Amino acid sequence: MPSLDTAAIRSDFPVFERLIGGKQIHFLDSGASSQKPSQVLDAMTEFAAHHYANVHRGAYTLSLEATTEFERCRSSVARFIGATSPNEVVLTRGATTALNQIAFGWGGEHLRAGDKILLTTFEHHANLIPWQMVARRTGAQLDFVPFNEDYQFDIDVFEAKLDTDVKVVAVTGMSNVLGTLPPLRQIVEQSHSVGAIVVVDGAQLVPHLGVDVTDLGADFVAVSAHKMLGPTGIGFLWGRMDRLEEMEPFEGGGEMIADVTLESATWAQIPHRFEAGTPAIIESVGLTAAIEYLEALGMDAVAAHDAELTAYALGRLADVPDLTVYGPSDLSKRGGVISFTLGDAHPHDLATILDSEGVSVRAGHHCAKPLVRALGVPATARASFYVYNTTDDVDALLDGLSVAADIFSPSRVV
Amino acid sequence: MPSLDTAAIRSDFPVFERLIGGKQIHFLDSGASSQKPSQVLDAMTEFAAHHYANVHRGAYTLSLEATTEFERCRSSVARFIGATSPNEVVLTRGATTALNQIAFGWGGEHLRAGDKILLTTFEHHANLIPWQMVARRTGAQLDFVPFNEDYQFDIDVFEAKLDTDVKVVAVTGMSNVLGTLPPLRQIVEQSHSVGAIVVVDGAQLVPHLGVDVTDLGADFVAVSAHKMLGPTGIGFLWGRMDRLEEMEPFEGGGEMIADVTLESATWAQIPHRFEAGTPAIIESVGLTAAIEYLEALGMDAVAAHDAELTAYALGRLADVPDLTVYGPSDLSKRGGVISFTLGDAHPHDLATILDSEGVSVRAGHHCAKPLVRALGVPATARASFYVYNTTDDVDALLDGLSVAADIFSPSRVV
Amino acid sequence: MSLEDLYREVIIDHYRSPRNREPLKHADTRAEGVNPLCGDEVTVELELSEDGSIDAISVRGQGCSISQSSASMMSELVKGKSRDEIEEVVEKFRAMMDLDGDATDVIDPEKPGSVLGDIEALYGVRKFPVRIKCANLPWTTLAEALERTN
Amino acid sequence: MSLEDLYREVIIDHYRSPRNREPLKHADTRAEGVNPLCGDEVTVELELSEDGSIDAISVRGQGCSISQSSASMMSELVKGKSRDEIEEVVEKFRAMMDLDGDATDVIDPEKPGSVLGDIEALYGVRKFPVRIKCANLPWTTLAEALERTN
Ligand SMILES: Cc1ncc(COP(=O)(O)O)c(C=O)c1O
Ligand SMILES: Cc1ncc(COP(=O)(O)O)c(C=O)c1O
Repeated sequence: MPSLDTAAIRSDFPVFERLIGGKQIHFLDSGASSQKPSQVLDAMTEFAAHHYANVHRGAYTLSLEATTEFERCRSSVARFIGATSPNEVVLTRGATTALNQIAFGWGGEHLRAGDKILLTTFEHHANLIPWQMVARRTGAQLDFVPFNEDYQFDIDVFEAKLDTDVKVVAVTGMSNVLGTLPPLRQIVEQSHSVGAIVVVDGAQLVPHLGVDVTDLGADFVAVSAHKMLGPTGIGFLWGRMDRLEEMEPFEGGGEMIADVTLESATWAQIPHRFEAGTPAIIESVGLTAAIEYLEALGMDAVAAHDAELTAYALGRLADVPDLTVYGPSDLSKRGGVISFTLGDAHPHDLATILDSEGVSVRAGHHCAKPLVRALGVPATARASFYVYNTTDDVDALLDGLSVAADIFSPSRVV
Repeated sequence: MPSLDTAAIRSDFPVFERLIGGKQIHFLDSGASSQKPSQVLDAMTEFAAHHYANVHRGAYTLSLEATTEFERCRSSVARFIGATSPNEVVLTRGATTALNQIAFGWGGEHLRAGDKILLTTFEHHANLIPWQMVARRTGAQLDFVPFNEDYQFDIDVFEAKLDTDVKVVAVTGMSNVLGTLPPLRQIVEQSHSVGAIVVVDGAQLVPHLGVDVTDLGADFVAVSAHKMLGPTGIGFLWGRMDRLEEMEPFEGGGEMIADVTLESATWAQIPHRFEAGTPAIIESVGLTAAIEYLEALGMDAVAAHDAELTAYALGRLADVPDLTVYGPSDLSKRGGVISFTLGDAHPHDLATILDSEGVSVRAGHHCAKPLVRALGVPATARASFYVYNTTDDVDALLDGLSVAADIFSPSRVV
Repeated sequence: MSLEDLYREVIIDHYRSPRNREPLKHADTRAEGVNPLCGDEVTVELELSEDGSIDAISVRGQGCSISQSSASMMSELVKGKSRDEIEEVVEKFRAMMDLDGDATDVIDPEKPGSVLGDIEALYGVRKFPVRIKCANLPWTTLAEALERTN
Repeated sequence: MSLEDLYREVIIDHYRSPRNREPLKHADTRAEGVNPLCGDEVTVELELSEDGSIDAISVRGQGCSISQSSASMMSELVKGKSRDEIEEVVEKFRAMMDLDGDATDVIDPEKPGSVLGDIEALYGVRKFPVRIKCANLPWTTLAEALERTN
């Protein structure tokens, strides 16, 4: 029995009403960003049309309504990720900003020359470049855990590299290229045992498998709304309260202060001190609606649906000649992201050919250049799944790949 | 003849259909954030419903459509502010983030111990606290130009303080508390003559009076969309190309790199190097629509309308006993923001009483604590105008103030 | 007289002529409270007897009529009271301002002032939820001052 | 044969068997081009005669069939040409790829290949605007290499 009623779900997503070049849209790029259900769009429009004002400090009705909605988003996030308090949730521009806030605001304050920051070789640039910048500023050293021969997090190397010099372990919850799911629980436990904090890049993990941050026990988690049916322009950072207390604000401005003189300022309480300026108010309403949509489906069902499609797709892709998949063969160690190449066809060509068949996949380095270089290819094509995808979409992908295989078949060489 | 057809304009703003407590909404808090016309909301919804995908790097149709719309926002901003090229426009989360990017990305790189940063005493915290943070980091000194007896930028003090130690002059284009319009042209000219760059906080200026950045000749300008009929979650930073070249990225992440290895990265071309991560894509469509709406009205007419209402309001407020207005009496030196206090009634009480009469004003320190302290009051109430306001709104404010005056009249003391 | 009228007169009176404002020379405990959202401030100082009852109280601060009248009325209400009595009053005030509850369990709208005295005027603040924090500020500050003696 | 079919065969051929790939021993100028959005790379090296005509050309790189076939076809097209002739070809190619213009001013869809030869196969790329930058990359790199000799 399928985990999700995809027909009902698809009817919530207006994009699927559309035909492009006479063809249905087979959207297989949710790893880059998901489509939006009308529940999310309607909630934002209704709010912006009739209840909008700037939040906080306003003593009038609209402002109170807006503040209530904004804080409801914080509570919804807290509930969705199992935080012990909404105060542990900082609303940010997205996962990238959240990771920069953590790297600069915590790492920039607490790292010293000689300290080590342990990452993986398959991090998204968002969980790599901020640490490179902070390492340069503080004199800390970067080190990396690679993937093993099955594209899994290499736990042996991790254990070998983990020592008391390691102050930060920053790791993706799910690779946006390989689909790899590192063993977070074990990573958290072992990292804490040497006194290192654990930063989880939850940009892929949380939309697809959910998280219980309290149960997981990590120190920080970063997430974007736009990959989980929500709007662009908003995301969140969860931090355990004691870690948030150790973090300095990354941006200065309005709403983040307790007192200000011309020369200096003191910070507001957590989480407000990390939210300088007018926040993404309208977007917060969309994020709440997205969370409610996912909660109604149930994150277990969402994860199971991803897993079913992934298994089906990997099964069919295994039969395509010259096709290489980059990612764990152990299905329990991977999420619904499939990177592949087809013979000597360049992934950009694949994406273009697939697009003319109505299939949307991404091609390139997926903001993980060191990883793609380590794979020994200039780029990969990537198909990724979400709640509105069906085996039809996978079949369309396979049909598109056979068109591509035909165009790039050796027999066509003049 | 009135500058704007406010009846037609008001019909574009769904919020005015609403009654609160049986009363019409007299929204006088556009200085904090403006209401949104249905043109902006509809454009965002239509885009998000049928044309959405992540931008850049996508080789398929939806992604191309989204990228085209996103870059059209950049071009629209460039046209709206008279930039010489869309490449001078960095799309940010808002004015606060833009100012932090400038302070840390330019100031953090180029300021040294002994250098001076010259601000005014009436900056919004967004143009004060980032400079305090950067001063602490670099050893540069802050100095301040006060307002004079008519609440105008004190040009004499400015000239006295401006010397070759001053490397940055960061000044609001229009005070969000006093309405004061500093003489930007003169400030730019004199600052440049000592080799200082000029950063303009355009958060109030640009929505209400517009700007021609090329003509003005400043180095950086920061603006939020939500104060100019646009959505939350987006704003922009304009920089002259040679200054942008001197600026370091403030955040690391995807889309802002040219090449990345595990150890280091090189930056993408300007403006992309300043736009780490997934940007505010849906919001960019709303910002374009907001700009088109304002352009259709004409910024001269918008400014004239603000000025008419301000003159009318100041005229009527002058007759209210015990009412004090904080801001220039010279109407050519001020914009459409009126801060006031009424006798010993606390501004928060005023805001609450006015709200129950349907009038929305803000009360507090307006994120300008040093200024409000300098005014010698704990807070002010503030009414601010925009394209949808009419003299009716001002009349309702005056009616509300007479209710407040009655409640706080000495005769009511038991 | 409606509660709303009561609200207005009593509140303005306590706002203009706050009671118990004189600093205490020999305070046993003190606390400062700030409402970060609006900037209102309240300082509470207490002189306590052996058994913990409040012999003398000083409340000072700045802010809106709600926070400042609440401080003044609170000071009148708790002065001379025993620890148990204070706890009871604090609990009743909390219940009166709790939007999730029904204040009429605590106070009697037909007989305003019969349970908590003047401070029932703040009942009207329930209609302005954004201001409830103002009304509560002196009370949370009092609680903090008392906690410090434990 | 439709232009789209032409696109496919010629492009795959040049992608698989790129012409003029050997590095030049005595290049007078060179330039490297990168498309930051997709990562495609092209290197152009030139040997020029006194009068500025291209005696020898090497194009190498990595990327999609569009950028790499464009490089290969470009190298065939400009080799041996004078500065003026190159300018003319560059201008025609630019016009062919310009979505704001009408490419049929430049090339004749009835007689594919009659104006610019094989490279007219890239006409089909107009249907995929996001890929036009790929087709243009070798050309902008060539322009940069030539500019460096001025
Ligand atoms: C694993 C991972 N981390 C971080 C990010 C960055 O997220 P955003 O671009 O929304 O800030 C992404 C999305 O591209 C991602 O897939
Ligand atoms: C003068 C001024 N500068 C900066 C800001 C900050 O803008 P935002 O909160 O949209 O980032 C504001 C708005 O509150 C303002 O009025």
